[in-house]
Amino acid sequence: MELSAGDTAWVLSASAMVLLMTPGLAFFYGGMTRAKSTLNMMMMSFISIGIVSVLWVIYGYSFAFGDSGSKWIGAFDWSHLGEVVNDLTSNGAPYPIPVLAFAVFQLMFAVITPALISGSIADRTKFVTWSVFIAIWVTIVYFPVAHWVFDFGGKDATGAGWLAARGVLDFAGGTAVHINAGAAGLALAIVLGKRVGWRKDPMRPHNLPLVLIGAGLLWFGWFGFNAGSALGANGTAALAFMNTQVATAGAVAGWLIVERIRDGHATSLGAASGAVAGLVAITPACAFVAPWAAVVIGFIAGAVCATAVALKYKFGYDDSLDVVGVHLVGGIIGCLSIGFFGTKAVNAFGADGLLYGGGFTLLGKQAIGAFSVLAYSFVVTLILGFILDKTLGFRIDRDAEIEGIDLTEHAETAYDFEGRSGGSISGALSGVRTTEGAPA
Amino acid sequence: MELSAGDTAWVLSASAMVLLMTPGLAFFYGGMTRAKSTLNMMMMSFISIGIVSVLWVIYGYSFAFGDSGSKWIGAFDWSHLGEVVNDLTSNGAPYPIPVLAFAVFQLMFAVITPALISGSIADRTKFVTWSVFIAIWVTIVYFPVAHWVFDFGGKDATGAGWLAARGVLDFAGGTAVHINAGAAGLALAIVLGKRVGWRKDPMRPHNLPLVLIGAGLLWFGWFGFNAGSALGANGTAALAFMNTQVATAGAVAGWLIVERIRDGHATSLGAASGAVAGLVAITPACAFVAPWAAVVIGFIAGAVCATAVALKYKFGYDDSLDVVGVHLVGGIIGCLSIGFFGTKAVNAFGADGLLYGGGFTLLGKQAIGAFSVLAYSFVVTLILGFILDKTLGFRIDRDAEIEGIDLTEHAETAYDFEGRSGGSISGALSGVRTTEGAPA
Amino acid sequence: MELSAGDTAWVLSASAMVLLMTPGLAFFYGGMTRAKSTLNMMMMSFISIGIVSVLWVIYGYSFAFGDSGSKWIGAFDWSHLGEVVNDLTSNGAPYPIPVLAFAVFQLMFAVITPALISGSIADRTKFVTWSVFIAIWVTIVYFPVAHWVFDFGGKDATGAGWLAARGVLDFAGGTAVHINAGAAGLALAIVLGKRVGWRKDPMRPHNLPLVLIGAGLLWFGWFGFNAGSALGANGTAALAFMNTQVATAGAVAGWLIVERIRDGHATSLGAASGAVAGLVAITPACAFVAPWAAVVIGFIAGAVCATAVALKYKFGYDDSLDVVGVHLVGGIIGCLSIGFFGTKAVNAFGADGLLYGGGFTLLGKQAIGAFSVLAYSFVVTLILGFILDKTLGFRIDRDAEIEGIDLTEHAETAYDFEGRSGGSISGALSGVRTTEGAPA
Amino acid sequence: MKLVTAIVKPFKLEDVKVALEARGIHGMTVSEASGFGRQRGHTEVYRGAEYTVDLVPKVRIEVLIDDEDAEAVVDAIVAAAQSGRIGDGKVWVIPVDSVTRVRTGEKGSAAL
Amino acid sequence: MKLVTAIVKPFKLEDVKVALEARGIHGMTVSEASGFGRQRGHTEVYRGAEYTVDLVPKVRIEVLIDDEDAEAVVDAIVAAAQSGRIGDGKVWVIPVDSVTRVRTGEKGSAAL
Amino acid sequence: MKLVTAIVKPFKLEDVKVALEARGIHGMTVSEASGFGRQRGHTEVYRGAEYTVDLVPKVRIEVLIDDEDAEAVVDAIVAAAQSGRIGDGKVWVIPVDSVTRVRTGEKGSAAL
Ligand SMILES: Nc1ncnc2c1ncn2[C@@H]1O[C@H](COP(=O)(O)OP(=O)(O)O)[C@@H](O)[C@H]1O
Ligand SMILES: Nc1ncnc2c1ncn2[C@@H]1O[C@H](COP(=O)(O)OP(=O)(O)O)[C@@H](O)[C@H]1O
Ligand SMILES: Nc1ncnc2c1ncn2[C@@H]1O[C@H](COP(=O)(O)OP(=O)(O)O)[C@@H](O)[C@H]1O
Repeated sequence: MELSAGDTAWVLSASAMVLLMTPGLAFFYGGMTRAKSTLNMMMMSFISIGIVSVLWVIYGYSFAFGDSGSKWIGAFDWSHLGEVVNDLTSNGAPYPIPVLAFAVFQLMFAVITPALISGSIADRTKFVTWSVFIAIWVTIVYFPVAHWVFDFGGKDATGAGWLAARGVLDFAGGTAVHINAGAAGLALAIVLGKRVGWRKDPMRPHNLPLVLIGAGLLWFGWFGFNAGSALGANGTAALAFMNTQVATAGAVAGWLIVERIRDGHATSLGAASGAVAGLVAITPACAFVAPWAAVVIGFIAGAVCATAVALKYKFGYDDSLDVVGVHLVGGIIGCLSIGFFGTKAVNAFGADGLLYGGGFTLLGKQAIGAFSVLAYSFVVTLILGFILDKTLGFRIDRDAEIEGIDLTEHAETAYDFEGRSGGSISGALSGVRTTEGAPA
Repeated sequence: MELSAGDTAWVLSASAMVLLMTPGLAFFYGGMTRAKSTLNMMMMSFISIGIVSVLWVIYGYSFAFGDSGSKWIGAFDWSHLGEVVNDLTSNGAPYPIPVLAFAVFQLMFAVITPALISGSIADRTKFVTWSVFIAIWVTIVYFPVAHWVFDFGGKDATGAGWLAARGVLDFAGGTAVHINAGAAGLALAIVLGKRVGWRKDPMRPHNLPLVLIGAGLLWFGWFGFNAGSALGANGTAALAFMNTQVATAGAVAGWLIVERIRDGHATSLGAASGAVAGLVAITPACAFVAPWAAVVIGFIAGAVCATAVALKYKFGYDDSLDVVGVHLVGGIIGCLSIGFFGTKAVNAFGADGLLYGGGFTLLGKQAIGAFSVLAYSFVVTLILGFILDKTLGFRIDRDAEIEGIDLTEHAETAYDFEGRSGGSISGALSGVRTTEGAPA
Repeated sequence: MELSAGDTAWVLSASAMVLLMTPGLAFFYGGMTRAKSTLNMMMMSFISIGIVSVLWVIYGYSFAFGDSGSKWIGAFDWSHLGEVVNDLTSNGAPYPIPVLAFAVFQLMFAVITPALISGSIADRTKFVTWSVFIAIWVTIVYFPVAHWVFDFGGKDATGAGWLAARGVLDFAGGTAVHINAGAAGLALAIVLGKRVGWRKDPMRPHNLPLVLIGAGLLWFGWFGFNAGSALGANGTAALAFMNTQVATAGAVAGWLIVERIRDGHATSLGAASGAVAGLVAITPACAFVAPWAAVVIGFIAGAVCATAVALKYKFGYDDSLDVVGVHLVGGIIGCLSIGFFGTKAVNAFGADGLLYGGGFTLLGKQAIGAFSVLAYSFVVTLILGFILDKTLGFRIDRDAEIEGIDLTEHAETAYDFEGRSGGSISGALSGVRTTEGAPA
Repeated sequence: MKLVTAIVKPFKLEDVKVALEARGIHGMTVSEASGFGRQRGHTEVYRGAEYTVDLVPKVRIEVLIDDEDAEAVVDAIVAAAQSGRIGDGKVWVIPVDSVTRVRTGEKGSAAL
Repeated sequence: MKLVTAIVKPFKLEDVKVALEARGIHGMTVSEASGFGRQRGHTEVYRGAEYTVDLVPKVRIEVLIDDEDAEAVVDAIVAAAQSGRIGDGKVWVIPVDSVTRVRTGEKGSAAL
Repeated sequence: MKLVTAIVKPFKLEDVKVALEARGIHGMTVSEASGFGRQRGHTEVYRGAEYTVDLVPKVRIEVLIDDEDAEAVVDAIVAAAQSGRIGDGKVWVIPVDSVTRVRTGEKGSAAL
């Protein structure tokens, strides 16, 4: 197959956009915490980029997409990313793009998934343990699940993932990314327990413009995530793009209408949250449904997630930034929605859902996809979480939590506006660690 | 026509970039308000994405680009966005890109135009009325005007918009977007009246870094807006891209030099404002003039707009964030500039202006384009505004305005830095609306 | 050669991404200063976009890439950017893209390089002098050096730059951009001298979320910088993209590990700084080494730069935001690393380094490239800096520095959170400069 | 010497300043404060969780003044800051032993 | 009349407020402050440069009160704000000449 | 007991702190304030609209101290904070009825 520069251009652009989602997520989450823990929140995302990218080169890509012949996992060897580049136009079959373009696009998915989890355990997580957690979690949860869902068997179509082979439709990662992260987030919220002062102290977002910056970048990057998953610049990509936009719009409307009716006010946090809920829900469905259906799916996701974020108060787990209410619930809505709205009319590689005369077959497959990933991720994460908690310790101590995790884990504070004009009351330089010399 | 993956890749990338402009605008505007109304300001942009995208699927695309045979408006039916996707490579004739790619690119224009208006009525607008306003305004103003300017008649070249058919040159929306929004902004500023304390209280930007974040994202996204309007990755796009960059640079210089001479200081708000003024002015002209002319157009726009922002003090309307001074004035400068600097030498589809021996013909057409859109938008918006004011009420009450619209319309405040380290004096959790349970 | 829409699409996308790097840098730097000088810091970047873009149209492009037959500099004439657009598909030989696409891509490099320098002279630089400095510096330093490194001689391969002709490998600008800016930064830090209170007053970053926003945008844009330097959407671009991602990840890990061991804490400033160090180091090498080597190069750059930022305390120059420690040191590491890890196995246009049996030849060339640019830039900048200091004055006076440069140079302050809800204690409107009228 | 401290609504600060200047008082120190009293605070809602903020923003104004002027200053502040709505604030007077101007070391009335 | 000023740890503010309300005191003024004392501050590190911040965040609470209630108020605050750890803060009492309610011009106890 | 309150320029805080520590005083409370007085404020310009900010940033330092040390403390602060420029600030002394340490309930000098 000859290399298509057009397809490659789009996949490269899309990859860059997806990379930006992880910082975007850091801002979205970071603005939602209290001012004393915003840096830690953002660091949980940034370190994911660091760790997962390195593992990807070593064995991650191979675990997920290596030719193993197995439907459970790719190859257990090193990623060969040093070799596959030999042929500069070596294609990621069956797509006419360089295999490294495919590998880097997929890497961005592997990076953001653990970052998504971090929202459920804000303000209280030991940074070192979190780093170790990411490394193990992507290895035993994300890489295999990505194989299940995203590996269609390569050139010879053997070794496709079991969900992909079964015909579960998940265009851009509703299962592998969102349900996966949401279920893991629930597990960790249980392992770490509630924050000091939960349901008593004000834990309101400290910087809503930062939340909106994050939401804006996420929305932008998500076009790469969803439309980029076409792995080419074609009609499927355009469909995925349009659906991403209009589902998200529908979800903003859905969330705000619920808020307006229930609370009397439509909020900016609601708009941002609705957008993310819509983006999550349309992710698996974006290339399998018509635009009008995308609006409906988005609207439902917005309205349902606006309500689902209260589940934590009912069941008593402190999912601090609503990873469950948004990503798990939104991901399930999206996966199942294909069972209703899916239609071959818009995508020959899709399938007909309930509304298009396809009966319950597709819905059944989608349910299997959603709940098997949910169950696997939840159980494995719960066990891993408990083990790390007993060994390294997963939670900082109470005093540190009250003083603020930014200070105790990172020796930083996010803001110093005191020196706005003129002097400052913010301390003095007392030493330079990087050199022997004391300050002059 | 066969699908071009390269052209499609560029239009998809450009569409994502244009989407990002609306959050960018939200930050640009949001940083310029006082801290107590920044969320409302940003919400006025975010809700535009929500409402316009949904309408686009239902009838918006059809109103603007439907095959009606009319030069005033597209078809009065539903947008068929569920059908046009059937053929995955269905092309938006005469461009070798999927029609959905064209539809989503144009959607982003429809989204940002009403958002631009919001700057003129900062700090005092009822959010529900604003939402209703957007829905009606895009329907009776934006969709028709987009048809006038951007519809070249499709496959059979019938039903081109009357301005397009007349040879008015507007590459990326100087009329349909900027003059349109600027005129509407003026009308609404008149309808809503002045803010409490105008010309007395300090109404300075509360967060200039946020303004610059917005300006940076706008600049970035505008390459999609302008160069994407080539609807392909070709020499025209490259010309539009270069002109966008250098006109904007010229405008930054123009604005700052005026400030430096007049006020003694070049400001960061001036740099950001100059950039936007330059981007506005080059928008219609970007593919019709040579790069040296783009610098000149940008410089003029920067210098003139730096002065025009004071018109409101002279005429006594509170155009809070200078939608008139920047978008209306900048848009007019840009449209007319083509009458001077336009040349077929750079674009065979363009026309020669005064400086290239084209006489006054082109300038005349450009003036017709600019002022007909100005007049239509101003009059219709004024009437619509007054009707909404008498029925739903368009302005919040005086006390709410003083206390801050974020609190009264959205039940939120933008920042809470008090919990920077240690405790906080910012209240207590008093209830959870989403569930029956009171806090523990 | 026929125009490739796919390659053009990628170069246009990449150009937009690189433009965004300069605002990104503004935020990265702006967040690191004290609150009283953040606007000035950001303005130093924004004005670079303004000035350099205008000069590029007039003579910059010609100086760097004009057909002169000289290996030292391009043509001494005007840039013809008004003429080269005549043929809309006129190609930038030997690449099948419009020459304006090449010209605008290269412009973005010229814009960011002087902006990088500004970090070394934070809080104390006269804005007018800085503007003059940029104009002269790009003319006598950047444009020639870009010719040395990036000009491969055009259609007829005559007049290639002397470093390019010598086989110095610098894929995306380790020498021309980073070493160049780093050396100039060192020179200016010496010219301007230390800030009032250096090594005594707290000069901590006032807004770390802003620093991270900057780092995120830089990372995103850098994919355009590095992978865009392939000037096409192909396997080389994909390799450069992958290497950019994994080297940066490695550098984040490297910096944080050093911090953790040395200071006991991994910091968010460290993560952001590590990312930038990794991006700098991989810039010259990104298309010449295998991904595993990219990880190693990144890791080394992160760890070494984390230590190198202390050099200033040892040698006593106030390189305020570590342009030397990050860009100069990182750039040198990157350039030399090709001498070790370079391999034709990944890129036929590359060369084999020490580890691939190439011996010391390549390493020698790389050293020549790195140190000749370093020396030229340092010496010329030092002389230019001293001349400007003696004539225009390069530094604001002591009182202005203490009061805050934002106020004294730009008549602005970055933040006003006082009006958060209810009133404000932040002054009154006292006049409108743009009109005769006093406030009502 | 007396220290007059006033807690007033933030948007009244400008009026108080003008009123004091009209009485020939050209020095004061201002800071931000939050008040708790009869005036109700407000409610914010984030993702359905309702927060009650019962502290309302106030401005604190402090004026050092000669004993004989204290009452007049209090009256001037009260007149300027009054809106008649709950939450207008309080003004109180405290005896001061001594005042020194840092710049010159002057004491007493001369230091004002 | 007395002015009771308390410097306490920020997270104790809510407890103090509750304690005062329990004693029938429904007015107070709160502001942010930083304390320097026995309680150690903290260290921050930016690119290897170590900053010592020896001021720790505190909240200042001011309550105007009738003379006879002053002692009881002090005791109530101390009881509520005490954590037993260094840095719990100080409470002091100052004599006040007069208090005026801005809204009504009422003076003395009636102004509280 | 006395309460010494000083309004000084922010960049003098460190010097004052050092001067007080040199006199064996290890406790104080600091907060942000804005001053209005002889020292002129500054002008900001946004899109040609000129704002006069006549409040200048200051730092307020409060020190509780035994009666006999008050004067010396005032002198120490004045010496440390003096730059000789307009706007150096004021220091004043107020009588205090009682001081209590929250942690222990100790009163009087023992509470300092
Ligand atoms: N006992 C008090 N001690 C100190 N400050 C008080 C006291 N009571 C009220 N205040 C301050 O005065 C402000 C106004 O008081 P409030 O009771 O709300 O209204 P009003 O004074 O109009 O009756 C409060 O916000 C608070 O800052
Ligand atoms: N002499 C003083 N004058 C004014 N405030 C003081 C004084 N000493 C302590 N403080 C305040 O009281 C707080 C607690 O004092 P500290 O010595 O740390 O602990 P403790 O009161 O438990 O002994 C300080 O942070 C400071 O705000
Ligand atoms: N009468 C006053 N009451 C309270 N604070 C005052 C008074 N006069 C001045 N100040 C404070 O002292 C500061 C310095 O006063 P200013 O008149 O500017 O200079 P100087 O004290 O050097 O004559 C002011 O900014 C203000 O904070």
